Amino acid sequence: MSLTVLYFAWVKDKIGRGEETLSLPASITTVSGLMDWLATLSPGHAAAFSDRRMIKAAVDQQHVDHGTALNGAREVAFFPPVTGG
Amino acid sequence: MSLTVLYFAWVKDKIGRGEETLSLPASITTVSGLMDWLATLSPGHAAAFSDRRMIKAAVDQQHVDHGTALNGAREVAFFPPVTGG
Amino acid sequence: MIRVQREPFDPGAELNAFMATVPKSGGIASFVGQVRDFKGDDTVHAMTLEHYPGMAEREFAALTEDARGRWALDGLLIIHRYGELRPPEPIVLVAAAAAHRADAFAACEFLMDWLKTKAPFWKKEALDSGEAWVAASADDDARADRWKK
Amino acid sequence: MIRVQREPFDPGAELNAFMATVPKSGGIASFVGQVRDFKGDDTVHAMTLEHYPGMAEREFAALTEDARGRWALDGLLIIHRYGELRPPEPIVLVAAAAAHRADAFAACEFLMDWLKTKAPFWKKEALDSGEAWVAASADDDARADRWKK
Repeated sequence: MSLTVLYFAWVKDKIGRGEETLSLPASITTVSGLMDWLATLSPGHAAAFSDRRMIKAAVDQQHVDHGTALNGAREVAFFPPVTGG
Repeated sequence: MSLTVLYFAWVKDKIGRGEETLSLPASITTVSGLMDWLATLSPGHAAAFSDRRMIKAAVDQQHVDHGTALNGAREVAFFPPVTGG
Repeated sequence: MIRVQREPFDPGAELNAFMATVPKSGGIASFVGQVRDFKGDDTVHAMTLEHYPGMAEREFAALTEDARGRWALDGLLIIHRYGELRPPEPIVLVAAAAAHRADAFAACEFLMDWLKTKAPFWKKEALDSGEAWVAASADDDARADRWKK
Repeated sequence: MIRVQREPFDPGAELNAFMATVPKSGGIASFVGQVRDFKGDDTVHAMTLEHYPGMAEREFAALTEDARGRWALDGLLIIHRYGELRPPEPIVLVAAAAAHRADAFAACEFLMDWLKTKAPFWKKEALDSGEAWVAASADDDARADRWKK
Protein backbone atom coordinates (compact mmCIF):
# COMPACT_ATOMS: atom_id res chain seq x y z
CA MET A 1 0.00 0.00 0.00
CA SER A 2 1.45 3.35 -1.09
CA LEU A 3 0.72 6.34 1.11
CA THR A 4 1.57 10.05 0.99
CA VAL A 5 2.65 11.28 4.42
CA LEU A 6 2.86 15.02 5.10
CA TYR A 7 4.64 16.82 7.95
CA PHE A 8 4.16 20.40 9.09
CA ALA A 9 5.84 22.93 11.39
CA TRP A 10 8.42 21.44 13.79
CA VAL A 11 7.44 17.91 12.84
CA LYS A 12 8.66 18.78 9.34
CA ASP A 13 11.78 20.46 10.77
CA LYS A 14 12.73 17.37 12.77
CA ILE A 15 12.12 14.92 9.93
CA GLY A 16 13.84 17.21 7.45
CA ARG A 17 11.18 17.02 4.77
CA GLY A 18 7.53 17.95 4.33
CA GLU A 19 6.32 15.01 2.30
CA GLU A 20 7.22 11.43 1.53
CA THR A 21 5.56 8.60 -0.32
CA LEU A 22 5.90 5.31 1.51
CA SER A 23 5.04 1.67 0.91
CA LEU A 24 3.34 0.57 4.05
CA PRO A 25 3.64 -2.92 5.56
CA ALA A 26 0.20 -4.57 5.52
CA SER A 27 0.36 -4.96 9.30
CA ILE A 28 -0.08 -1.20 9.80
CA THR A 29 -3.77 -0.41 10.06
CA THR A 30 -4.11 2.64 12.34
CA VAL A 31 -2.68 6.16 12.70
CA SER A 32 -1.00 5.04 15.92
CA GLY A 33 0.58 2.03 14.19
CA LEU A 34 1.77 4.30 11.41
CA MET A 35 3.51 6.57 13.94
CA ASP A 36 5.23 3.54 15.54
CA TRP A 37 6.54 2.48 12.15
CA LEU A 38 7.54 5.99 10.98
CA ALA A 39 9.54 6.46 14.21
CA THR A 40 11.83 3.59 13.11
CA LEU A 41 12.74 5.17 9.75
CA SER A 42 15.42 7.65 10.89
CA PRO A 43 16.68 9.49 13.99
CA GLY A 44 14.73 12.54 12.74
CA HIS A 45 11.51 10.54 12.55
CA ALA A 46 12.20 9.11 15.99
CA ALA A 47 12.68 12.62 17.40
CA ALA A 48 9.52 13.93 15.75
CA PHE A 49 7.40 11.13 17.18
CA SER A 50 9.07 10.92 20.61
CA ASP A 51 6.14 12.59 22.41
CA ARG A 52 2.90 11.54 20.81
CA ARG A 53 0.88 13.92 22.99
CA MET A 54 2.33 16.76 20.92
CA ILE A 55 1.31 15.24 17.59
CA LYS A 56 -2.00 15.75 15.83
CA ALA A 57 -3.01 13.76 12.77
CA ALA A 58 -5.24 14.18 9.74
CA VAL A 59 -6.34 11.39 7.42
CA ASP A 60 -7.34 12.55 3.95
CA GLN A 61 -7.45 16.14 5.26
CA GLN A 62 -9.74 15.43 8.22
CA HIS A 63 -8.68 15.76 11.86
CA VAL A 64 -8.57 12.30 13.48
CA ASP A 65 -7.63 10.66 16.77
CA HIS A 66 -4.56 8.45 16.95
CA GLY A 67 -6.73 5.34 17.17
CA THR A 68 -8.36 5.95 13.81
CA ALA A 69 -8.12 3.19 11.18
CA LEU A 70 -6.24 3.97 7.97
CA ASN A 71 -8.41 1.85 5.73
CA GLY A 72 -8.04 3.20 2.23
CA ALA A 73 -6.36 6.48 3.25
CA ARG A 74 -4.36 8.15 0.49
CA GLU A 75 -2.86 11.00 2.54
CA VAL A 76 -1.93 11.18 6.21
CA ALA A 77 -0.53 14.33 7.85
CA PHE A 78 1.24 14.83 11.18
CA PHE A 79 1.66 18.20 12.84
CA PRO A 80 1.73 20.04 16.16
CA PRO A 81 -1.46 21.61 17.55
CA VAL A 82 -2.48 24.35 15.11
CA THR A 83 -1.74 28.02 15.81
CA GLY A 84 -3.51 29.94 13.06
CA GLY A 85 -5.89 32.86 13.36
CA MET B 1 -36.67 79.28 38.74
CA SER B 2 -36.06 79.20 34.99
CA LEU B 3 -35.59 75.82 33.35
CA THR B 4 -34.88 74.63 29.83
CA VAL B 5 -37.05 71.65 28.94
CA LEU B 6 -36.26 69.55 25.87
CA TYR B 7 -38.46 67.06 24.04
CA PHE B 8 -37.42 64.40 21.55
CA ALA B 9 -39.04 62.03 19.04
CA TRP B 10 -42.82 61.57 19.44
CA VAL B 11 -42.81 63.55 22.69
CA LYS B 12 -41.63 66.51 20.62
CA ASP B 13 -44.19 65.73 17.89
CA LYS B 14 -47.06 65.72 20.38
CA ILE B 15 -45.99 68.92 22.14
CA GLY B 16 -45.22 70.63 18.84
CA ARG B 17 -41.85 71.99 19.83
CA GLY B 18 -38.45 70.62 20.83
CA GLU B 19 -37.48 73.13 23.50
CA GLU B 20 -39.05 75.61 25.86
CA THR B 21 -37.81 77.78 28.69
CA LEU B 22 -40.19 77.79 31.62
CA SER B 23 -40.54 79.55 34.96
CA LEU B 24 -41.21 76.80 37.41
CA PRO B 25 -43.49 77.17 40.45
CA ALA B 26 -41.38 76.67 43.59
CA SER B 27 -43.60 73.75 44.60
CA ILE B 28 -42.18 71.56 41.81
CA THR B 29 -39.17 69.67 43.12
CA THR B 30 -39.03 66.37 41.23
CA VAL B 31 -39.06 65.08 37.67
CA SER B 32 -42.42 63.49 38.39
CA GLY B 33 -43.83 66.77 39.72
CA LEU B 34 -42.50 68.54 36.64
CA MET B 35 -44.35 66.10 34.38
CA ASP B 36 -47.60 66.67 36.33
CA TRP B 37 -47.24 70.41 35.83
CA LEU B 38 -46.14 70.23 32.16
CA ALA B 39 -49.22 68.07 31.40
CA THR B 40 -51.44 71.04 32.36
CA LEU B 41 -49.84 73.48 29.90
CA SER B 42 -51.62 72.43 26.67
CA PRO B 43 -53.55 69.54 25.13
CA GLY B 44 -50.31 68.56 23.35
CA HIS B 45 -48.42 68.43 26.64
CA ALA B 46 -51.26 66.42 28.18
CA ALA B 47 -51.13 63.92 25.30
CA ALA B 48 -47.34 63.61 25.51
CA PHE B 49 -47.43 62.83 29.22
CA SER B 50 -50.59 60.71 29.25
CA ASP B 51 -48.68 57.44 29.72
CA ARG B 52 -45.69 58.06 31.97
CA ARG B 53 -44.41 54.51 31.48
CA MET B 54 -43.46 55.51 27.94
CA ILE B 55 -41.47 58.55 29.05
CA LYS B 56 -37.79 58.61 29.96
CA ALA B 57 -36.12 61.62 31.53
CA ALA B 58 -32.67 63.15 31.70
CA VAL B 59 -31.59 65.88 34.12
CA ASP B 60 -28.61 67.91 32.96
CA GLN B 61 -27.93 65.23 30.30
CA GLN B 62 -27.93 62.27 32.67
CA HIS B 63 -30.55 59.50 32.61
CA VAL B 64 -32.70 59.67 35.77
CA ASP B 65 -35.73 57.99 37.31
CA HIS B 66 -39.00 59.90 37.59
CA GLY B 67 -38.54 60.27 41.33
CA THR B 68 -35.31 62.23 40.99
CA ALA B 69 -35.09 65.67 42.62
CA LEU B 70 -34.60 68.64 40.33
CA ASN B 71 -32.51 70.66 42.75
CA GLY B 72 -30.53 73.11 40.72
CA ALA B 73 -31.17 71.44 37.35
CA ARG B 74 -30.70 73.72 34.35
CA GLU B 75 -31.89 71.35 31.65
CA VAL B 76 -34.46 68.56 31.75
CA ALA B 77 -35.30 66.36 28.77
CA PHE B 78 -38.21 64.01 28.11
CA PHE B 79 -38.21 61.34 25.43
CA PRO B 80 -39.35 57.81 24.55
CA PRO B 81 -37.02 54.85 25.17
CA VAL B 82 -34.00 55.32 22.93
CA THR B 83 -33.62 53.42 19.64
CA GLY B 84 -30.13 54.23 18.38
CA GLY B 85 -27.41 51.88 17.24
CA MET C 1 -12.48 57.96 19.71
CA ILE C 2 -16.09 59.11 19.60
CA ARG C 3 -17.81 60.83 16.70
CA VAL C 4 -21.46 61.85 16.39
CA GLN C 5 -22.01 63.16 12.88
CA ARG C 6 -24.57 63.94 10.21
CA GLU C 7 -22.24 63.05 7.32
CA PRO C 8 -22.03 59.50 5.94
CA PHE C 9 -18.90 57.54 6.82
CA ASP C 10 -16.96 54.76 5.11
CA PRO C 11 -16.77 51.77 7.52
CA GLY C 12 -13.76 50.19 5.82
CA ALA C 13 -11.77 53.41 5.77
CA GLU C 14 -12.68 54.09 9.41
CA LEU C 15 -11.67 50.56 10.44
CA ASN C 16 -8.31 50.98 8.71
CA ALA C 17 -7.77 54.39 10.32
CA PHE C 18 -8.60 52.92 13.73
CA MET C 19 -6.29 49.95 13.17
CA ALA C 20 -3.46 52.34 12.32
CA THR C 21 -3.75 53.69 15.89
CA VAL C 22 -3.41 50.23 17.52
CA PRO C 23 -0.48 48.50 15.74
CA LYS C 24 0.42 46.56 18.91
CA SER C 25 -3.00 44.99 19.42
CA GLY C 26 -3.45 41.33 18.56
CA GLY C 27 -7.08 41.72 17.62
CA ILE C 28 -9.65 44.25 16.55
CA ALA C 29 -13.36 43.41 16.82
CA SER C 30 -15.89 45.65 15.14
CA PHE C 31 -19.56 45.99 14.38
CA VAL C 32 -21.45 47.96 11.74
CA GLY C 33 -25.19 48.55 11.96
CA GLN C 34 -26.82 49.53 8.69
CA VAL C 35 -30.25 50.72 7.58
CA ARG C 36 -32.42 47.86 6.35
CA ASP C 37 -34.74 48.44 3.41
CA PHE C 38 -37.59 46.41 4.89
CA LYS C 39 -39.63 46.14 8.03
CA GLY C 40 -41.75 43.02 8.06
CA ASP C 41 -43.64 43.20 4.75
CA ASP C 42 -43.26 46.97 4.44
CA THR C 43 -40.53 48.88 2.57
CA VAL C 44 -38.21 51.31 4.37
CA HIS C 45 -37.40 54.22 2.09
CA ALA C 46 -35.41 56.28 4.57
CA MET C 47 -34.58 56.54 8.24
CA THR C 48 -34.28 59.76 10.21
CA LEU C 49 -32.21 59.67 13.36
CA GLU C 50 -32.95 62.37 15.89
CA HIS C 51 -30.47 62.79 18.72
CA TYR C 52 -29.78 64.82 21.85
CA PRO C 53 -26.60 66.77 21.09
CA GLY C 54 -24.26 66.96 24.04
CA MET C 55 -25.87 64.11 25.91
CA ALA C 56 -25.07 61.70 23.05
CA GLU C 57 -21.34 62.42 23.25
CA ARG C 58 -21.53 62.29 27.03
CA GLU C 59 -23.17 58.87 27.08
CA PHE C 60 -20.62 57.50 24.61
CA ALA C 61 -17.78 58.83 26.75
CA ALA C 62 -19.31 57.20 29.84
CA LEU C 63 -19.76 53.90 27.97
CA THR C 64 -16.19 53.78 26.70
CA GLU C 65 -14.87 54.61 30.17
CA ASP C 66 -17.00 51.82 31.61
CA ALA C 67 -15.71 49.36 28.98
CA ARG C 68 -12.09 50.30 29.74
CA GLY C 69 -12.71 49.45 33.40
CA ARG C 70 -14.06 46.01 32.50
CA TRP C 71 -11.55 44.78 29.92
CA ALA C 72 -7.90 45.30 28.95
CA LEU C 73 -8.32 47.46 25.85
CA ASP C 74 -5.86 49.32 23.63
CA GLY C 75 -8.45 51.45 21.87
CA LEU C 76 -12.15 52.02 21.28
CA LEU C 77 -14.05 53.65 18.46
CA ILE C 78 -17.68 54.74 18.20
CA ILE C 79 -19.07 56.55 15.17
CA HIS C 80 -22.82 57.24 15.18
CA ARG C 81 -24.82 59.14 12.60
CA TYR C 82 -27.86 61.34 12.93
CA GLY C 83 -30.07 63.00 10.33
CA GLU C 84 -31.50 61.33 7.26
CA LEU C 85 -30.12 57.97 6.10
CA ARG C 86 -31.08 55.68 3.25
CA PRO C 87 -30.76 51.88 3.05
CA PRO C 88 -28.20 50.39 3.34
CA GLU C 89 -26.16 53.26 4.77
CA PRO C 90 -24.15 52.51 7.93
CA ILE C 91 -25.70 53.98 11.08
CA VAL C 92 -23.09 53.04 13.62
CA LEU C 93 -19.57 51.62 13.76
CA VAL C 94 -18.08 50.31 16.98
CA ALA C 95 -14.57 48.86 17.23
CA ALA C 96 -12.41 47.59 20.10
CA ALA C 97 -8.72 46.70 20.01
CA ALA C 98 -7.07 44.44 22.58
CA ALA C 99 -4.19 42.04 23.12
CA HIS C 100 -6.72 39.20 23.48
CA ARG C 101 -9.67 38.69 21.19
CA ALA C 102 -12.02 37.77 24.05
CA ASP C 103 -11.63 41.30 25.45
CA ALA C 104 -12.11 42.91 22.03
CA PHE C 105 -15.28 40.91 21.30
CA ALA C 106 -16.78 41.47 24.76
CA ALA C 107 -16.12 45.22 24.70
CA CYS C 108 -17.57 45.57 21.22
CA GLU C 109 -20.74 43.69 22.11
CA PHE C 110 -21.06 45.56 25.41
CA LEU C 111 -20.82 48.92 23.65
CA MET C 112 -23.50 47.94 21.15
CA ASP C 113 -25.85 46.57 23.81
CA TRP C 114 -25.50 49.61 26.02
CA LEU C 115 -25.66 52.21 23.32
CA LYS C 116 -28.88 50.58 22.11
CA THR C 117 -30.44 51.28 25.51
CA LYS C 118 -28.61 54.40 26.69
CA ALA C 119 -27.50 56.57 23.78
CA PRO C 120 -30.09 59.32 23.16
CA PHE C 121 -31.00 58.59 19.54
CA TRP C 122 -34.45 57.94 18.08
CA LYS C 123 -35.18 56.34 14.73
CA LYS C 124 -38.09 57.30 12.51
CA GLU C 125 -38.74 55.18 9.44
CA ALA C 126 -40.35 56.34 6.19
CA LEU C 127 -42.38 53.31 5.11
CA ASP C 128 -44.91 52.69 2.32
CA SER C 129 -47.48 52.90 5.10
CA GLY C 130 -46.21 56.28 6.33
CA GLU C 131 -43.71 57.63 8.81
CA ALA C 132 -43.34 55.96 12.19
CA TRP C 133 -41.04 56.15 15.18
CA VAL C 134 -39.28 52.85 15.83
CA ALA C 135 -40.33 51.25 19.12
CA ALA C 136 -37.63 50.22 21.58
CA SER C 137 -36.90 46.51 21.68
CA ALA C 138 -37.43 44.44 24.84
CA ASP C 139 -34.70 42.16 23.53
CA ASP C 140 -32.24 45.08 23.57
CA ASP C 141 -33.14 45.75 27.20
CA ALA C 142 -32.55 42.11 28.07
CA ARG C 143 -29.18 42.09 26.31
CA ALA C 144 -28.07 45.26 28.08
CA ASP C 145 -29.09 43.77 31.44
CA ARG C 146 -26.52 41.01 30.95
CA TRP C 147 -23.75 43.51 31.64
CA LYS C 148 -25.15 44.93 34.86
CA LYS C 149 -22.89 44.42 37.83
CA MET D 1 -16.57 33.51 1.10
CA ILE D 2 -13.29 31.83 1.98
CA ARG D 3 -9.84 32.88 0.83
CA VAL D 4 -6.48 31.43 1.84
CA GLN D 5 -3.78 33.58 0.33
CA ARG D 6 -0.14 34.57 0.46
CA GLU D 7 -0.77 38.18 -0.59
CA PRO D 8 -1.50 40.91 1.95
CA PHE D 9 -5.09 42.13 2.13
CA ASP D 10 -6.71 45.42 3.09
CA PRO D 11 -9.16 44.76 5.97
CA GLY D 12 -11.19 47.92 5.37
CA ALA D 13 -11.56 47.30 1.65
CA GLU D 14 -12.49 43.67 2.31
CA LEU D 15 -15.06 44.68 4.93
CA ASN D 16 -16.63 47.12 2.48
CA ALA D 17 -16.68 44.52 -0.30
CA PHE D 18 -18.31 42.02 2.06
CA MET D 19 -20.89 44.58 3.22
CA ALA D 20 -21.80 45.27 -0.40
CA THR D 21 -22.93 41.63 -0.65
CA VAL D 22 -25.28 41.88 2.37
CA PRO D 23 -27.25 45.14 1.94
CA LYS D 24 -30.28 43.66 3.73
CA SER D 25 -28.44 42.69 6.91
CA GLY D 26 -28.97 44.80 10.00
CA GLY D 27 -25.51 44.12 11.37
CA ILE D 28 -22.04 43.01 10.38
CA ALA D 29 -19.60 41.81 13.05
CA SER D 30 -15.97 41.35 12.14
CA PHE D 31 -12.59 40.54 13.61
CA VAL D 32 -9.07 41.21 12.40
CA GLY D 33 -6.05 39.45 13.89
CA GLN D 34 -2.75 41.17 13.26
CA VAL D 35 0.93 40.38 13.82
CA ARG D 36 2.21 41.85 17.08
CA ASP D 37 5.75 43.23 17.19
CA PHE D 38 6.46 41.86 20.65
CA LYS D 39 6.33 38.63 22.59
CA GLY D 40 6.86 39.19 26.29
CA ASP D 41 10.08 41.20 26.43
CA ASP D 42 11.29 39.99 23.04
CA THR D 43 10.83 41.69 19.67
CA VAL D 44 8.96 39.97 16.83
CA HIS D 45 10.56 40.91 13.51
CA ALA D 46 8.47 38.67 11.28
CA MET D 47 6.02 35.81 11.37
CA THR D 48 5.93 32.90 8.96
CA LEU D 49 2.66 31.06 8.61
CA GLU D 50 2.89 27.54 7.29
CA HIS D 51 -0.35 25.89 6.22
CA TYR D 52 -1.77 22.68 4.83
CA PRO D 53 -3.15 23.60 1.41
CA GLY D 54 -6.43 21.92 0.63
CA MET D 55 -7.17 20.99 4.22
CA ALA D 56 -7.18 24.68 5.22
CA GLU D 57 -9.93 25.54 2.73
CA ARG D 58 -11.78 22.37 3.69
CA GLU D 59 -11.75 23.22 7.41
CA PHE D 60 -12.95 26.77 6.73
CA ALA D 61 -15.78 25.43 4.57
CA ALA D 62 -16.77 23.01 7.35
CA LEU D 63 -16.64 25.81 9.95
CA THR D 64 -18.81 28.18 7.93
CA GLU D 65 -21.32 25.41 7.25
CA ASP D 66 -21.42 24.65 10.98
CA ALA D 67 -21.95 28.35 11.81
CA ARG D 68 -24.81 28.60 9.30
CA GLY D 69 -26.52 25.72 11.08
CA ARG D 70 -26.24 27.45 14.44
CA TRP D 71 -27.31 31.01 13.64
CA ALA D 72 -29.45 32.89 11.12
CA LEU D 73 -26.75 34.39 8.90
CA ASP D 74 -26.84 36.32 5.64
CA GLY D 75 -23.16 35.95 4.85
CA LEU D 76 -19.77 34.87 6.17
CA LEU D 77 -16.25 35.84 5.22
CA ILE D 78 -12.90 34.30 6.15
CA ILE D 79 -9.61 35.54 4.73
CA HIS D 80 -6.46 33.92 6.12
CA ARG D 81 -2.89 34.54 5.04
CA TYR D 82 0.09 32.25 4.88
CA GLY D 83 3.75 32.91 4.09
CA GLU D 84 5.86 35.66 5.59
CA LEU D 85 4.18 38.56 7.43
CA ARG D 86 5.56 41.55 9.26
CA PRO D 87 4.07 43.47 12.21
CA PRO D 88 1.39 44.76 12.17
CA GLU D 89 0.09 43.07 9.02
CA PRO D 90 -3.36 41.49 9.25
CA ILE D 91 -3.26 37.68 9.47
CA VAL D 92 -6.95 36.91 9.43
CA LEU D 93 -10.25 38.64 8.81
CA VAL D 94 -13.55 37.07 9.78
CA ALA D 95 -16.93 38.72 9.24
CA ALA D 96 -20.54 37.65 9.76
CA ALA D 97 -23.68 39.42 8.57
CA ALA D 98 -27.11 38.86 10.11
CA ALA D 99 -30.48 40.46 10.72
CA HIS D 100 -29.72 40.46 14.45
CA ARG D 101 -26.42 41.54 15.94
CA ALA D 102 -26.40 38.70 18.50
CA ASP D 103 -26.17 36.18 15.66
CA ALA D 104 -23.46 38.16 13.86
CA PHE D 105 -21.33 38.49 17.02
CA ALA D 106 -21.75 34.85 18.04
CA ALA D 107 -20.89 33.53 14.56
CA CYS D 108 -17.83 35.76 14.33
CA GLU D 109 -16.51 34.69 17.73
CA PHE D 110 -17.31 31.04 17.01
CA LEU D 111 -15.38 31.16 13.72
CA MET D 112 -12.35 32.71 15.43
CA ASP D 113 -12.40 30.23 18.33
CA TRP D 114 -12.72 27.22 16.07
CA LEU D 115 -10.27 28.31 13.45
CA LYS D 116 -7.71 28.86 16.21
CA THR D 117 -8.01 25.18 17.15
CA LYS D 118 -8.93 23.52 13.84
CA ALA D 119 -7.50 25.42 10.87
CA PRO D 120 -4.19 23.83 9.82
CA PHE D 121 -1.87 26.82 10.15
CA TRP D 122 1.32 27.09 12.18
CA LYS D 123 3.07 30.29 13.20
CA LYS D 124 6.81 30.69 13.46
CA GLU D 125 8.14 33.91 14.92
CA ALA D 126 11.48 35.54 14.12
CA LEU D 127 12.55 37.02 17.48
CA ASP D 128 15.73 38.71 18.73
CA SER D 129 16.37 35.40 20.46
CA GLY D 130 15.96 33.39 17.24
CA GLU D 131 13.21 31.62 15.34
CA ALA D 132 10.56 29.68 17.24
CA TRP D 133 7.30 27.93 16.50
CA VAL D 134 4.43 29.41 18.46
CA ALA D 135 2.96 27.01 21.01
CA ALA D 136 -0.77 26.35 20.98
CA SER D 137 -2.74 28.11 23.70
CA ALA D 138 -4.69 26.18 26.33
CA ASP D 139 -6.96 29.21 26.53
CA ASP D 140 -7.85 28.79 22.85
CA ASP D 141 -8.79 25.16 23.49
CA ALA D 142 -11.01 26.20 26.39
CA ARG D 143 -12.71 28.88 24.30
CA ALA D 144 -13.35 26.45 21.44
CA ASP D 145 -14.83 23.94 23.89
CA ARG D 146 -17.56 26.45 24.76
CA TRP D 147 -19.19 25.78 21.38
CA LYS D 148 -19.27 21.99 21.59
CA LYS D 149 -22.75 20.58 21.45
